[in-house]
Amino acid sequence: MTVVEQTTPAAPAKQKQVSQSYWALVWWKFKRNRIAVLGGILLLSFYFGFVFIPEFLSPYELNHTSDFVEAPPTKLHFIDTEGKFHLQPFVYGMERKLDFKTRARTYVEDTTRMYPISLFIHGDEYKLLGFIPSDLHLYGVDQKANPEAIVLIMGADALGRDWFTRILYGGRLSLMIGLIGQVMTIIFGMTLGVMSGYYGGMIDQVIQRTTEFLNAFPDIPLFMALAAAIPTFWSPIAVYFMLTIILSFVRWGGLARQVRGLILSLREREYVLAAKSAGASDARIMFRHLLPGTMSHVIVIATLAIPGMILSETALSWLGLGLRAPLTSWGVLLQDAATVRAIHTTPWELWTVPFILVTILAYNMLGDGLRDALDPYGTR
Amino acid sequence: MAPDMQTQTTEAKAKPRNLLEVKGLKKYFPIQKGLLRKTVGYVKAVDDVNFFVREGETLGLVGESGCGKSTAGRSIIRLYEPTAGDVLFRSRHLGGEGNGLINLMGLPPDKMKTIRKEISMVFQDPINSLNPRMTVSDIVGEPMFIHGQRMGPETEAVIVNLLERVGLRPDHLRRYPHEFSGGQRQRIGIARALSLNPQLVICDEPVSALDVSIQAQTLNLLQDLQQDFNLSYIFVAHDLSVVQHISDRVAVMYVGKVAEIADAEELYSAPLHPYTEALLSAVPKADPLYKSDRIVMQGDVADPSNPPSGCYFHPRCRYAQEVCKLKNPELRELKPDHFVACHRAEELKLEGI
Amino acid sequence: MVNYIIRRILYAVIMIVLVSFVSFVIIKLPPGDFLTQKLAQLRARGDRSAEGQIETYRKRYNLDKPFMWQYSTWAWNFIQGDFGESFEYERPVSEMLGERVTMTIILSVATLIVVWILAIPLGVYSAVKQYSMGDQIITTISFLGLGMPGFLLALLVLYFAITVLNVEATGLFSKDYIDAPWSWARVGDLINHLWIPAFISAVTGTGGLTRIMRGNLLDTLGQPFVEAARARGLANGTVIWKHAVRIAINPLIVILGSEAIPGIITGGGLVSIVLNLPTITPLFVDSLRKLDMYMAGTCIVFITMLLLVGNLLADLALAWADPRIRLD
Amino acid sequence: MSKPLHDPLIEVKDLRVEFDVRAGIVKAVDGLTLTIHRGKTLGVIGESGCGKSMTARAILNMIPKPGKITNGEIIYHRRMKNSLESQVDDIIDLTKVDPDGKVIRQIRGGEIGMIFQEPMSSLTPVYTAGVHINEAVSLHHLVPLQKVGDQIGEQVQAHRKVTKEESRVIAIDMLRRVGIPKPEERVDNYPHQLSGGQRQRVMIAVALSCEPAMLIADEPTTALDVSIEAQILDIMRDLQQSANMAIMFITHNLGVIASMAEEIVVMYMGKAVEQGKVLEIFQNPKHPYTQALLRSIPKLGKKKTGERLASITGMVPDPFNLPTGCVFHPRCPMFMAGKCDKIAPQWKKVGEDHSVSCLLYE
Repeated sequence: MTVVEQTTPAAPAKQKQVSQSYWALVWWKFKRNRIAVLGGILLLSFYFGFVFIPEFLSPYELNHTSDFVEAPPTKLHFIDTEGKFHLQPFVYGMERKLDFKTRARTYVEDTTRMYPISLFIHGDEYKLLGFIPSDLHLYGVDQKANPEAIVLIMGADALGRDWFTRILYGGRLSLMIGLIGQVMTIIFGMTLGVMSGYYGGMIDQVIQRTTEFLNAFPDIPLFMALAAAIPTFWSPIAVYFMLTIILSFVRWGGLARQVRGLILSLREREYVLAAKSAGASDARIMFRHLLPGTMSHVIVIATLAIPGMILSETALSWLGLGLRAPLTSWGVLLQDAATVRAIHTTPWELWTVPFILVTILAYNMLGDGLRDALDPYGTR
Repeated sequence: MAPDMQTQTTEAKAKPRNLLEVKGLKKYFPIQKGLLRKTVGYVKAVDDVNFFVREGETLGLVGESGCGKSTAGRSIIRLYEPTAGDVLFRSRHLGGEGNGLINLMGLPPDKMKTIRKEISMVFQDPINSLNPRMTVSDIVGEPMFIHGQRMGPETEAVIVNLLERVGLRPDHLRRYPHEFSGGQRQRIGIARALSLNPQLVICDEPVSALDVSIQAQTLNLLQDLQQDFNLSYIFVAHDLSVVQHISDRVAVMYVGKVAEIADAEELYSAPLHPYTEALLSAVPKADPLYKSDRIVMQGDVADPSNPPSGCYFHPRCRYAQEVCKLKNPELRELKPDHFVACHRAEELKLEGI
Repeated sequence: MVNYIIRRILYAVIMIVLVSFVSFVIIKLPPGDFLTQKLAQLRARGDRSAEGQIETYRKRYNLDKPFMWQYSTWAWNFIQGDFGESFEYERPVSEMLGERVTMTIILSVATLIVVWILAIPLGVYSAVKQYSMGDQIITTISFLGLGMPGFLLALLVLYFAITVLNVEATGLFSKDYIDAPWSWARVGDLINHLWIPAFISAVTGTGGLTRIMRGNLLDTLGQPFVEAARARGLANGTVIWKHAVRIAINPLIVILGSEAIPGIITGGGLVSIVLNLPTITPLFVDSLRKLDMYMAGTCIVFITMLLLVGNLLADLALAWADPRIRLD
Repeated sequence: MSKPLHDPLIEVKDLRVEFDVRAGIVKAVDGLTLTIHRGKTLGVIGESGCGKSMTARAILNMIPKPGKITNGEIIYHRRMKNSLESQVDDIIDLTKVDPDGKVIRQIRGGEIGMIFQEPMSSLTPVYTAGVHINEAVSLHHLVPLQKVGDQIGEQVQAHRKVTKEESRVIAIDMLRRVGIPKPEERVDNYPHQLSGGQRQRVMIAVALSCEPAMLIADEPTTALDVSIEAQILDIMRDLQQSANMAIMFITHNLGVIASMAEEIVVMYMGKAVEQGKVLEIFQNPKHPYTQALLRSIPKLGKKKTGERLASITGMVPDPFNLPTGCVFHPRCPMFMAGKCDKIAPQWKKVGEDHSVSCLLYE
């Protein structure tokens, strides 16, 4: 604190010739935090890859079943049996063997058949972004030439579907539910929080009591109870939207309380009084002076809360209370993977876990960096 | 109406008319406790305050922390809705009844908004009083925007003019508050207060947070502007020497009440209230030769939520008698234009500076 | 103080009534109930007397009565210690929950102790040696812990135990001790199993708390009273522990009540499901799926009760730790 | 006592304190030299950011990160308090001692006390007034022998720890001495139960409980009301007289310094620009900055209507980008082109006990 005394006077004014707005300063500070930038880049690429172009990134279509039931990941080779090096990686053909005694399936490589893996290969047809027809895939083996070949970098599930493809497609729902849910939470939470803090009185009382009640409810059990109440016969999409609404419904209370607290303190700031003394309307004070003051806080809270949403979806679906089978989300994938039997027989299905972890880690890295850059508490 | 007013002003040059009269102003903040937020008492921040401001003059409002001087200033323009009292104001835009004064209390919002053009405020904290997300042009232009002027070259010209008037450069227009020093920020605040061409500016401790050298610059600026724009000031501060310097008349407040009001020179040289005397004596003088018998007031400033009986100052007053414990003294005009709230004002011989 | 506790308890009772009522409503929301599911099952098995059996059940569990009657009867009995009967297991709920409540409390308290014992020294070290090598390492690990949800870590631990250690790391007791009466040997067995969930919660819970402790302490170390204490000639350690940490810990107690305890109870619940631990949550999830109404209602009431008691204890602890806070 | 009453206690020589922050290096204190004598009050005056607080912290070797003392020495003429080997004197360079070591910790609080600007936040909120005093007393345990010496045999228990009861007696006694009413009750009060003035008194009681040879007061009354300020200043003066204590009084308030100090150092941008006896400086200021400072404050009771204050033009310079030559030259009314912006001024004696650092006098 004593350092501040030494450094503040008039220092910034002369140094920067170009005026910097608050957000420009934030960006400048944020850029310097490498971990946070890394988190941001990871998230951008995840969202771009999983939400917009999973069809292109995956070698197969989501429901491309095959005979290779519960096959382990196929190994990529660069060196063939004769010790020759290939720049282009290849896979061997796979042969299924059934041990009649133990009733266990095993797969062995047939080194006589070699299938090169190519980039930008034509395969299953799909519609990019829902309307651009295409059959281009980032990688894969040529299906037309070798229909019996398959590449499963993360193994296959009980229907012989490529697990990596399923993870890519599952990311779309899981990532979006966090984002949409959080946007709804912000809308609910901010509106009610601002009203509660600015108007006070009865409105404040009602909103306060409601948030207290939501707080008293243990949140995961509340999710579970609410999710369990979704009728089983609803269409998967309806279930998805219902779940998003539930997620944001349970979470808005906390945000509303924080926004209310901020508004209460901002309301007494002298610049708000100055606007008031100039005759500004309630709407102007709320939207021009109070809300922008809470934005940095809200952004930080929201960024750090999204992983919680994603996890809630994952946990609920994993428990069988959220999204259900025809839909593919990371939680649904976990349902298959997370049994003692599955860990014994198909451990590669746990590949879903690292994807979830990296997403959550990236959000935390980003959020932590944003907190420093936005400096919501105004300590610097 | 306008020419009529002008002739009046010239005639009454000897003694300008009252621009503002505050009568019985009270602001109580409720103290709430418990689950049901039951009101268990009040902080009587402003408790029956009376004073007036003449056209073109500066009234200093001085007192120690918690005496209600800032609350009084803010209650006048209803930033805090007063609990009771009247604030009469001579508006240029709205005609008043009888003596030309209009009561701001209970004025409907649209009319109050008009009044806000004529009374503006300058705040204490050079960091807190400017919205960090707005440029100087937005900040200074905001009052004009609120009152219906759209941003354009014309408005911008006005803003540039204002900035130059307070000693800032036109190229500061697009900058943000954090790029300025404390003194410059205070100038931005002053430019904002002048943007609607007000008659009365309430300055709420405008120099308390500034360094000595910057404080002098700001005080000089305020004085110049008063001349140029024919402004009246209510100058709220705790520094007695600053208040003396800038004020024509001074009101001393103690625990929500006015103890004494008089012409600045008279108040400082011949105070009538023991609190004024003690306060003046307590101020450290920037003169090592000055050795006086300091009157050291004992104890702390009374608690406005639980003030003592009778005269609030009696527990710390060295002249206190029985009557002071029992009766609350009225503010009365002992000499022309010299008001005091003390039972013993006539008999006491008090020393000024 | 006593007044405050009484008021808080009253408040908690109101909350529990509300929560239990709302959960009953929610359980009743989906079409059908436990019996319709059961009927479908019996029919599928080709049981001829299905309809009759269902009718008996309906009578036995008062499912033919109106909703309000069901709720108020259950609530009235609940107060007297009768939590109703589980449809699924056809046993009194109290019998099934008894030990699980104890286990939940033991597990939560154990988690809490582990997390605090780790997080506070780590946070203090991290703040005092800000930007040092140690701080960087702790920060990185905290991030990993923050990003690691308990149930996923539990899955990974399970995977590791199965594939590498070749043991099944589930449950809280070995087979021999599951239904055995309490004895020292059983306690030993419990402790032997407890370390896995304790490890998981240590990894997942410590990260966040360490970060918070670090931030709080950094704020506190900048406070004038810390400088004043140092100017009094106190040793560095005394300044940090007696003055700074003592203050920086108070917000942690607030978090304990508002976030940590709920996090441990519910997050620990998910871990319990993976590891098949005998706590309340697995039973609760199961009863929700099966629409086992009285069981689910009782579970949620117990979970809420644990939360509210935890909250109250945290508030009392805060009032004890911080003289500025007055409870009235 | 045979020892001289007013010999030098602290000599600061060419002290430099620098902060290495991201935007560059800030010279918080830049070549400061001053002497503090036993039993006397030295006033340090200057505007915010002039380095006066850093000087105080440097004396206690408590420069906050990322600052450090880069040059100079602070000579402390230590006089052991009445320990058994009481006549041992010692000369210590405070810049050289380990900032967390035993020596400096004995000096902090025990021999040099300090009070701060913020009475609101200088006391740890969870401990009572008594705890704060006890802490200091039990650390510097030689002190109680003076205080309770008449009750217990002084010789025998020279190094004995103070018991709890004794410590409490001392605490109550100290609170009484700084004028806190009902000290028996206040000793058990937490800081939030005390008013601002009372908290500052507790701080003074803590600082004085070990009878230090010197008290550093860093803007001790800035946050207080005038009536309370007057009380606190009175207490400090009384205590100084009774204990022959040196005071380093830091403030920006010229009024306070005029009534407290015997000698004054005027600081600007980390440098001392003028020093001397208080009367000299107030009546015959030499440096244009001091002159301007004195003219820029409104004087109580000397009002002429419409009078303008003499103000210092311009603003405090950017600490990363200090002016060349004399740091004050861009704001100086006596600026001499080609000289002030080129040559750094040296100290010049302009009277007995009065020197100035300005090219006008060279």
